[in-house]
Amino acid sequence: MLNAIAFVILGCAIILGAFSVVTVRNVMHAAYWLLEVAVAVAGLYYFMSAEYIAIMQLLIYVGAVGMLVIFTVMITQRSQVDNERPGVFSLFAFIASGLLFAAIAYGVIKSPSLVASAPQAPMSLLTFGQQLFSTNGWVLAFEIASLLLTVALVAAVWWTKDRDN
Amino acid sequence: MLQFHGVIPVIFKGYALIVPELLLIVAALWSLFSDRLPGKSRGAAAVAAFLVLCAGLITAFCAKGIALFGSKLILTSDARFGGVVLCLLALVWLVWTAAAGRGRTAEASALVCLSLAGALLATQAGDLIVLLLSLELCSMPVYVLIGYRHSRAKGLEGALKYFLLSVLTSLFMFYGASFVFGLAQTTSFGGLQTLSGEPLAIIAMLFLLIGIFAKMSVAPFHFWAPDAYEGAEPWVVAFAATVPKIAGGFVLVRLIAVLNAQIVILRWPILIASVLCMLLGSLSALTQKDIRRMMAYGGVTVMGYALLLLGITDSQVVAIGWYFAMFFLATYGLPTMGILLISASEGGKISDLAGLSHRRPVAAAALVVFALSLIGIPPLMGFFGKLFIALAGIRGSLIPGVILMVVVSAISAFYYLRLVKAAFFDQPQEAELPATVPETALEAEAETGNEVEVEAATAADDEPTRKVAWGAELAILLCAILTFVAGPAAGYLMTWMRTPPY
Amino acid sequence: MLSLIIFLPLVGILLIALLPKKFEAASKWIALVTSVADFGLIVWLFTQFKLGSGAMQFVTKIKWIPQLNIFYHLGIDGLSLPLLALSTLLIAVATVASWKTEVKPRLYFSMILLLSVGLSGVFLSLDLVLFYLFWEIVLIPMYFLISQWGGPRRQYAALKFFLYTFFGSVFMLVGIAALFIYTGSFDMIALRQMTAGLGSGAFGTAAWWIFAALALGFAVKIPIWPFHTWLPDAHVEAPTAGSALLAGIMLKMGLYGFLRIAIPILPQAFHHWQLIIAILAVISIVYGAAVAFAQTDIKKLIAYSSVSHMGFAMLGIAAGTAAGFNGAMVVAISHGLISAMLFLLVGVVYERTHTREISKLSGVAAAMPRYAGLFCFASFAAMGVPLLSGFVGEFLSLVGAWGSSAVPHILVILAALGILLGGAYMLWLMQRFIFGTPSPAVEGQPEISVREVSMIVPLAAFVVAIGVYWALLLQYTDPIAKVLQKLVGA
Amino acid sequence: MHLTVSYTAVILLAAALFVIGLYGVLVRKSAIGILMSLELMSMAVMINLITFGRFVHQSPLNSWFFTVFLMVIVAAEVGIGLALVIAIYRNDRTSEVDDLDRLKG
Amino acid sequence: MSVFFLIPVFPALGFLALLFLPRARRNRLIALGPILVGISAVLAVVGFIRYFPGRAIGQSFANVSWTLARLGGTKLTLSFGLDSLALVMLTMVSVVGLCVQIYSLFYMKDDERRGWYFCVLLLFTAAMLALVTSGNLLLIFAMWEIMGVCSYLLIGFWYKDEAPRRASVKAFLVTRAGDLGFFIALAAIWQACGSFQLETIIKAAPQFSAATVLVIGIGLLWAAAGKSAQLPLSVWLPDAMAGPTPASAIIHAATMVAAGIFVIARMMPVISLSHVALSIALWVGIATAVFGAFLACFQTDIKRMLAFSTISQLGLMFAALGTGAIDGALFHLITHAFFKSLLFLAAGTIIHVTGTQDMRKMGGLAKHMPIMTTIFSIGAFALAGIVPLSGFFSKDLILEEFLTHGHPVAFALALVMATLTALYVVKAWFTIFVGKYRQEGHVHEGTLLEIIPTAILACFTLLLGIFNQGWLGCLGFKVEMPTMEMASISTGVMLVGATLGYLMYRFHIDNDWLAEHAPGFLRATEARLYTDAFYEYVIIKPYFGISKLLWNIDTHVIDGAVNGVVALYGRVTKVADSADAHVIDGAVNGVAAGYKHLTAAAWVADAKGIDGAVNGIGTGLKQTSQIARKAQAGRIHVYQRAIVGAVIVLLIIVLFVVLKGVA
Repeated sequence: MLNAIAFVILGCAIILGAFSVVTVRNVMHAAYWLLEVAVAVAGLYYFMSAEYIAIMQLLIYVGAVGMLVIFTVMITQRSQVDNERPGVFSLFAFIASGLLFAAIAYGVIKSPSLVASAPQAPMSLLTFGQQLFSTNGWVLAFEIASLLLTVALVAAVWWTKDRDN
Repeated sequence: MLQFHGVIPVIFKGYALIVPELLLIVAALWSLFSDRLPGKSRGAAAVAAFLVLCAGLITAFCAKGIALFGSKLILTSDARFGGVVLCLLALVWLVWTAAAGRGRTAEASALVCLSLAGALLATQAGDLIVLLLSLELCSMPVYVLIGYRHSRAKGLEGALKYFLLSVLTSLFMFYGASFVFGLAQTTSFGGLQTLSGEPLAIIAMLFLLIGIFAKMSVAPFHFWAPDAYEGAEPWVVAFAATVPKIAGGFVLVRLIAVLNAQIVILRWPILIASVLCMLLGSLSALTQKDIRRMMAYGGVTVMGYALLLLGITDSQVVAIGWYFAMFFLATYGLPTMGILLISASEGGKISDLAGLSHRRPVAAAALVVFALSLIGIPPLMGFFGKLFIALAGIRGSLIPGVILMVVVSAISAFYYLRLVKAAFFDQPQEAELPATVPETALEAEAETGNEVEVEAATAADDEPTRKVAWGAELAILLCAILTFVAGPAAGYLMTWMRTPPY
Repeated sequence: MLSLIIFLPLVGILLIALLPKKFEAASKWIALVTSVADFGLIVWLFTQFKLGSGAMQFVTKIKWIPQLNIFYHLGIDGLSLPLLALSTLLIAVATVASWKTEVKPRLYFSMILLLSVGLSGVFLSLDLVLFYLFWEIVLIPMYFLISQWGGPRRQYAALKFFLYTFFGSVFMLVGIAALFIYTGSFDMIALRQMTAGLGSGAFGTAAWWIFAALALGFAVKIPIWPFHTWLPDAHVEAPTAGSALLAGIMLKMGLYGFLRIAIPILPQAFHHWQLIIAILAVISIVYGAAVAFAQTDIKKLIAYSSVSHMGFAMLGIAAGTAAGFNGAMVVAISHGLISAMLFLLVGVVYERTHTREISKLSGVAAAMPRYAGLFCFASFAAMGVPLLSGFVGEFLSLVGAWGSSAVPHILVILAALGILLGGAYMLWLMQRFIFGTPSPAVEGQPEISVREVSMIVPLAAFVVAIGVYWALLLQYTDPIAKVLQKLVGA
Repeated sequence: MHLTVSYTAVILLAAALFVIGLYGVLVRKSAIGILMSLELMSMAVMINLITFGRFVHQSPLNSWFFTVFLMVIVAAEVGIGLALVIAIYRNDRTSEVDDLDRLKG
Repeated sequence: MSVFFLIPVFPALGFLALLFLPRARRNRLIALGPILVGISAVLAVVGFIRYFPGRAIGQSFANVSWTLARLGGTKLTLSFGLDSLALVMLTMVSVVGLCVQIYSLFYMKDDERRGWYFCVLLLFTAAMLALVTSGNLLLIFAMWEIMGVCSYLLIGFWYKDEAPRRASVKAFLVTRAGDLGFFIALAAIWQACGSFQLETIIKAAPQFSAATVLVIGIGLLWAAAGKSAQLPLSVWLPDAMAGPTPASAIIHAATMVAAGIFVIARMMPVISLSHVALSIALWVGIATAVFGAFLACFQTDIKRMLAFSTISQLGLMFAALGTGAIDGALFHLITHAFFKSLLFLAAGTIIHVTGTQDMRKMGGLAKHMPIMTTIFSIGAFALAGIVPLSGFFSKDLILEEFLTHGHPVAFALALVMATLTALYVVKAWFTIFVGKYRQEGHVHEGTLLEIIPTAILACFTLLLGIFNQGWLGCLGFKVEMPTMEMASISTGVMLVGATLGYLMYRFHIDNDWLAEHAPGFLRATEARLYTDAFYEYVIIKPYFGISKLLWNIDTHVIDGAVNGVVALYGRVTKVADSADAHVIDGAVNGVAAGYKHLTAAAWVADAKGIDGAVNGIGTGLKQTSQIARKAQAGRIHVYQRAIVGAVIVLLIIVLFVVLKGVA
């Protein structure tokens, strides 16, 4: 059951973090804030009794994605000045996002079918694993995911090779 | 309604019906490791072509109305038709690359095979997650292909633009998908039909639609296409402009068929998108000087025609509209690929085509067939596509749309015929014309083998190669023949797709 | 069998395409052999053809696009058989006529064979979409023939020809689509019962403008008076063989359209339009004859004479009586033969003197007596002298028109005046062109060669045969005329 | 579960996160900045999924799968994106998006 | 099928035989002509003797018919029928034809295209013979027009010089103008009784409606007027003299011009049903008779004089038909055929000998060519109507018919015509044969080939005169001797004319005299009372103008209008001549599936209309296309904003639709 207080703290962390990722001038600081948001989200998952997902979140977002981003920022950081370039505040973007949020919020609040269901039985990771690899389950998706990652691998290798005839 | 209820959920122990995808994976792997394997990168493309051919044949003959993987993959007859068309396109592309590919094309053929696998899965997907995954698998390789010559700044810039915009729209799609998943409580298409018409569901479906529109480069979301294609090389664009778009098209039709009940409200965005497509696409293409950009806008216009049909709500005609849209999307692929493959060895600009009829008469003849088919001159399939759209449109009370289509196709005649005009009637600028250019395919045969001048891809823009291998001519000829034959065979193809009678 | 007739020339085109550049000259032999073979098939067809029955024969019906019930539906009857024979004969004659083309002969002869495919397709198809498909196919080779091998202003003429017929065919497509919407079928024969079944009411008013749309498409092709301005330019600028084919057979596609599609399918609508068509026809006759009189270029004169002769055919159709329909069909065939002969003969002189200005040519009889003889024969046939086919067509059309209740007698008298005016410009042409003292351009020109005579003789033979023994043609067209008359119920 | 309404709050939180990410994409000038904003948007989607799985559906199983596979997709995209940025950087020494406007018209 | 139906076949075979031969061999075989016509002449005479007692006109001894085709179910048959009228005409035509053929052997012996001349002459004879025996109106019309073509070819035989060319065109067009009437009559007959057989038409005639009968009557009269050179359409005959004289002899004296009268006679049972038609025939006939005779008096050219005399004689026959009785007209037709062809052939010899056609240059020929003079005199006096000769009897019969059918005015005018005829005959006779020869050079007698045919014709003229009762009476002709007072009136009138003629000759009251005393009058006669002028300025000149006007309309107005419609914009903006513009022009022309290369000058100059129009569309599209391309600014941010903007807009639309509940 969700503990209200935990939700409030984590919510603020996420919103604050996201806001600063977007607005802070120095890209490196933005990366740090991104890590912070990722951790907060992982916490949120934990509280929604999705421990496994929380761990995956930490692994992927903080471990892989975060590190990669920081790594790339360091490589492409030509000079301190570049990072300091002032982020421009665009009115259009703000209004557009606001409208979008309003539309989604309206939809969520008005929707009748999003009613809370009965309390769920605790789900064991075993069924998740079995389902993942049963032919009726998600093995196909798993294979496609693997192909996706191969493509990413090929792309990364190809673009970073020096000789390219 | 697509025959979902009619599908026999055969629990298929074996993997027979996803063998095509497996073959493609094998082809990709072969190309990746082709340095050590015989025939280097060109051999890889040839092997890939052979495997794609087998995949195409398998999909053509054995996939019939079967649900696999717990109905995650539903192989209806129209998905089968889409699969065959996509395999054909990839086959032509691979044969051309095998024959005339310049520089290191191993990675390119690998990526193409993977992208094709993604496309096949997407058209057969019966589950939301599988759909999203396959769409991503289909479009990711294309980011790389666009930026294939990473020494060319324009290529990378195109790739970046394509990447960012495509990821943005995919995220919209994911967000929409999450809500749809939330409301329908299941990810399988069968379950999605229970979606209610409440505002949240509509918004979610709209986001889903926007994602797919971006994949199909439909008008308001097509901005990436012209820049991306201009950055890339024509032979890459040949693939990028056809397979992912057609896969997106088939997915869109399948989604609309699934969400048929609620789609009535979404009819408006579809029609608006269709009108925007037709206007923006044709007008921008009119004054283009680069063939790739022109084909990009051409593609946008074609999507506009197809969307017109999907906007029909008159219950009696709506099912037929889907099948006609699918048929039309399939028919537009071959000519576009043909034109781009021809321009691949001539240089991207229209002016580079000058005097083609003297240098490569076979290619020139093929160009005429492609152009006439895209315009819609009777004997070729473009005409039948447009005829179906006209008839279905009139029947589905979309007469203003049909009139716009006729006007736009008249405008499209302008820029497609400019290619023919350049090929037949303009004199090439530079006086010297290599005498050795084979006059007819037969004489080319007499040339010694198909030695290809391997030319280091210099930083300069892709200047035309003088010596065109017979293999490339053969690929283009194959493409032209398919376009020519598909016209009269329209009826057979439609029955093969099990289109409901009128 | 019928598909073989249509697609045999495609084999020829394939052979020509595979010819290497060195053997380019052989392409004309291939074209000749294919077209003669095609004509042979038609002759065989004549022997197998059952006379007297108005029904379709040798029908082949294969499902093509079942979703829209479009069928690959071919059939032949008394109306299309003579026209088909005429088209294959003219294609063969055109091949012989263009024996000396040096510029891109392979493309030239494949275009002629493609034209033959289109024409046979038009005359044999019984499915509206198939008919429209072949109708458009015919447009492309003719455009290339004019724009590639034509005279000085060929681009403009070719463009005008394309745009006129293109717009005409767009209207026709609208008509066909509308018919489909109301009846759900494209089959010409089935449509006759369907439209009859629908009767008046909603379909009545719609039938009125559907007929107008179809008629406009055909009128541009015939050509009837206000839509004819493309004809003189196209004729003058087309190469000899091209204009012989254009006048010889392509104008008949419009007539065929009326007799096969517009009238039998929409007879009630035809009643509304009967008088207007008759008026336009008579205007075409008199207008064509008058303007021909003022021409200085022989080909333009003959072109305008075609407008006038086609006016007779349209008058026959507008009459709606059996004699009228017979007359229209006979005029179609006889004008095809006669105008092809005239154009080929003008081509002979043009090849020698490279000018068609009447002022520069005179006294041909002195220089080339045999040529003059043939030209006089052709001119007399054009004037409608009895014992030649021209007279049969015009006579039947006029007799038919007089007997029809829809056509006022004053119009028929005006049309008869057209015959006189026809005689006037032909004689005026003969007087200046054939007789008189030889002009410098004509002086010492070689006599007409055997090849050129071999072109004219078959046509002349048919002209005399039809002129003397009317039943040669009427036995085929009369059953059709009877059926049409019953349908129209004039 | 006293805060029954609370899960919609989580959905709204996710929506806010999504919208902020979108704002970031539009505002940020450097390619990496945009990528980071895209990450935010993907996190929003995942929060959405998990919340539905937890509170609306009978069993959270499907949502977990959905989330896992989404993570894979996002990871792949980040991989490609950063490789692209680095490649562009090696060519032009810049990763500022606004300088890349050679292709137009 | 009796052998007599072969009569027209022999000359036709001759025509076909000569037609396909090259010129040299054809010139050698000209003897074929007289032989074949001779055979048919013999057959005709045998036929005449065999069926001598004969039956009334219309009952045919033998006929053969065959179906030409089926027309809307009803059978279209053609047929040949031999009745007494046909027999008489057969003999007349074949005998005259034979004489002309023999004469032509001499006349054309040194012309290098004589083969072609005989070929056409054979065709003409065949056509006339077929027309005479045909029992079907359609076949008659076919032969009718074939003869028109032959007359065109023969008149225009010497095509090198201007006069024959113009005359042949004029002759053919005027006769074809007449044929229109025949066309309309045929159409009316087909509508009325669905067949062209003479028997069925005549049987069904009473049931015809008054309008149909009127149309048929006027149609046939108009056709006959064209063929037999009656007044409105008589202009072509005088000019037709430009052709070779023997051709004129048979065509413009005996047969073709007689065909008109023959057809009216054949169709008399139908025409007589409408009194309007009969009265038209009467008055047109009488007017033409007087007109012809009057003009003949002032002709200096011998052939032209004979031409006008033919016109007046035909006018007389036409008037005779106008009374409703065909016997007088037919009898006069036959006698006229003989003596007029005789006169023409003799005139041919005279012209050949003297080398000129102008009578004023001749004179005193009697002394040099006694035989020809006697032959010519027989013909001339028969024409004038002197007692023992056939001309007198046939003219008297017609005069009686006028009286018996109560046409006194016509009778009086006929007498005037008779006097004028006698006047110009005697005047001509004296100028040619009496006095001294006004030219130098020697005048010799006609050769044998000239004398035999003319002698035969002279015998027939005499024979018909003397034995007309016995010979014609039996063949269904009601012919009786002229009453005494009729004979005396006509002889009296003839004598008056003769003396006047002699006086004019004696005191040289000829054209020169007229020049001083009555120049206006002279000009009028020379201009043939302005009939030619009438056609020239009222019909031909305006027609030239109209056709030029229509052609201008065609090229500028209709074409311009059509191009105008294609041009969406009214005024065409001058297209900026940038490379793009050429691309657009190329593209726009490209719409016509490929287009050699922009031949700018010639093409633009000519096609202001269509080119301007199409450029108009081109400019419009180009400008919109520029705007569309602006959207593609190239920077990513613009694209992203565009996408998000699009999403927002679509969202708003969809929500708006959902809220309003509009499906």
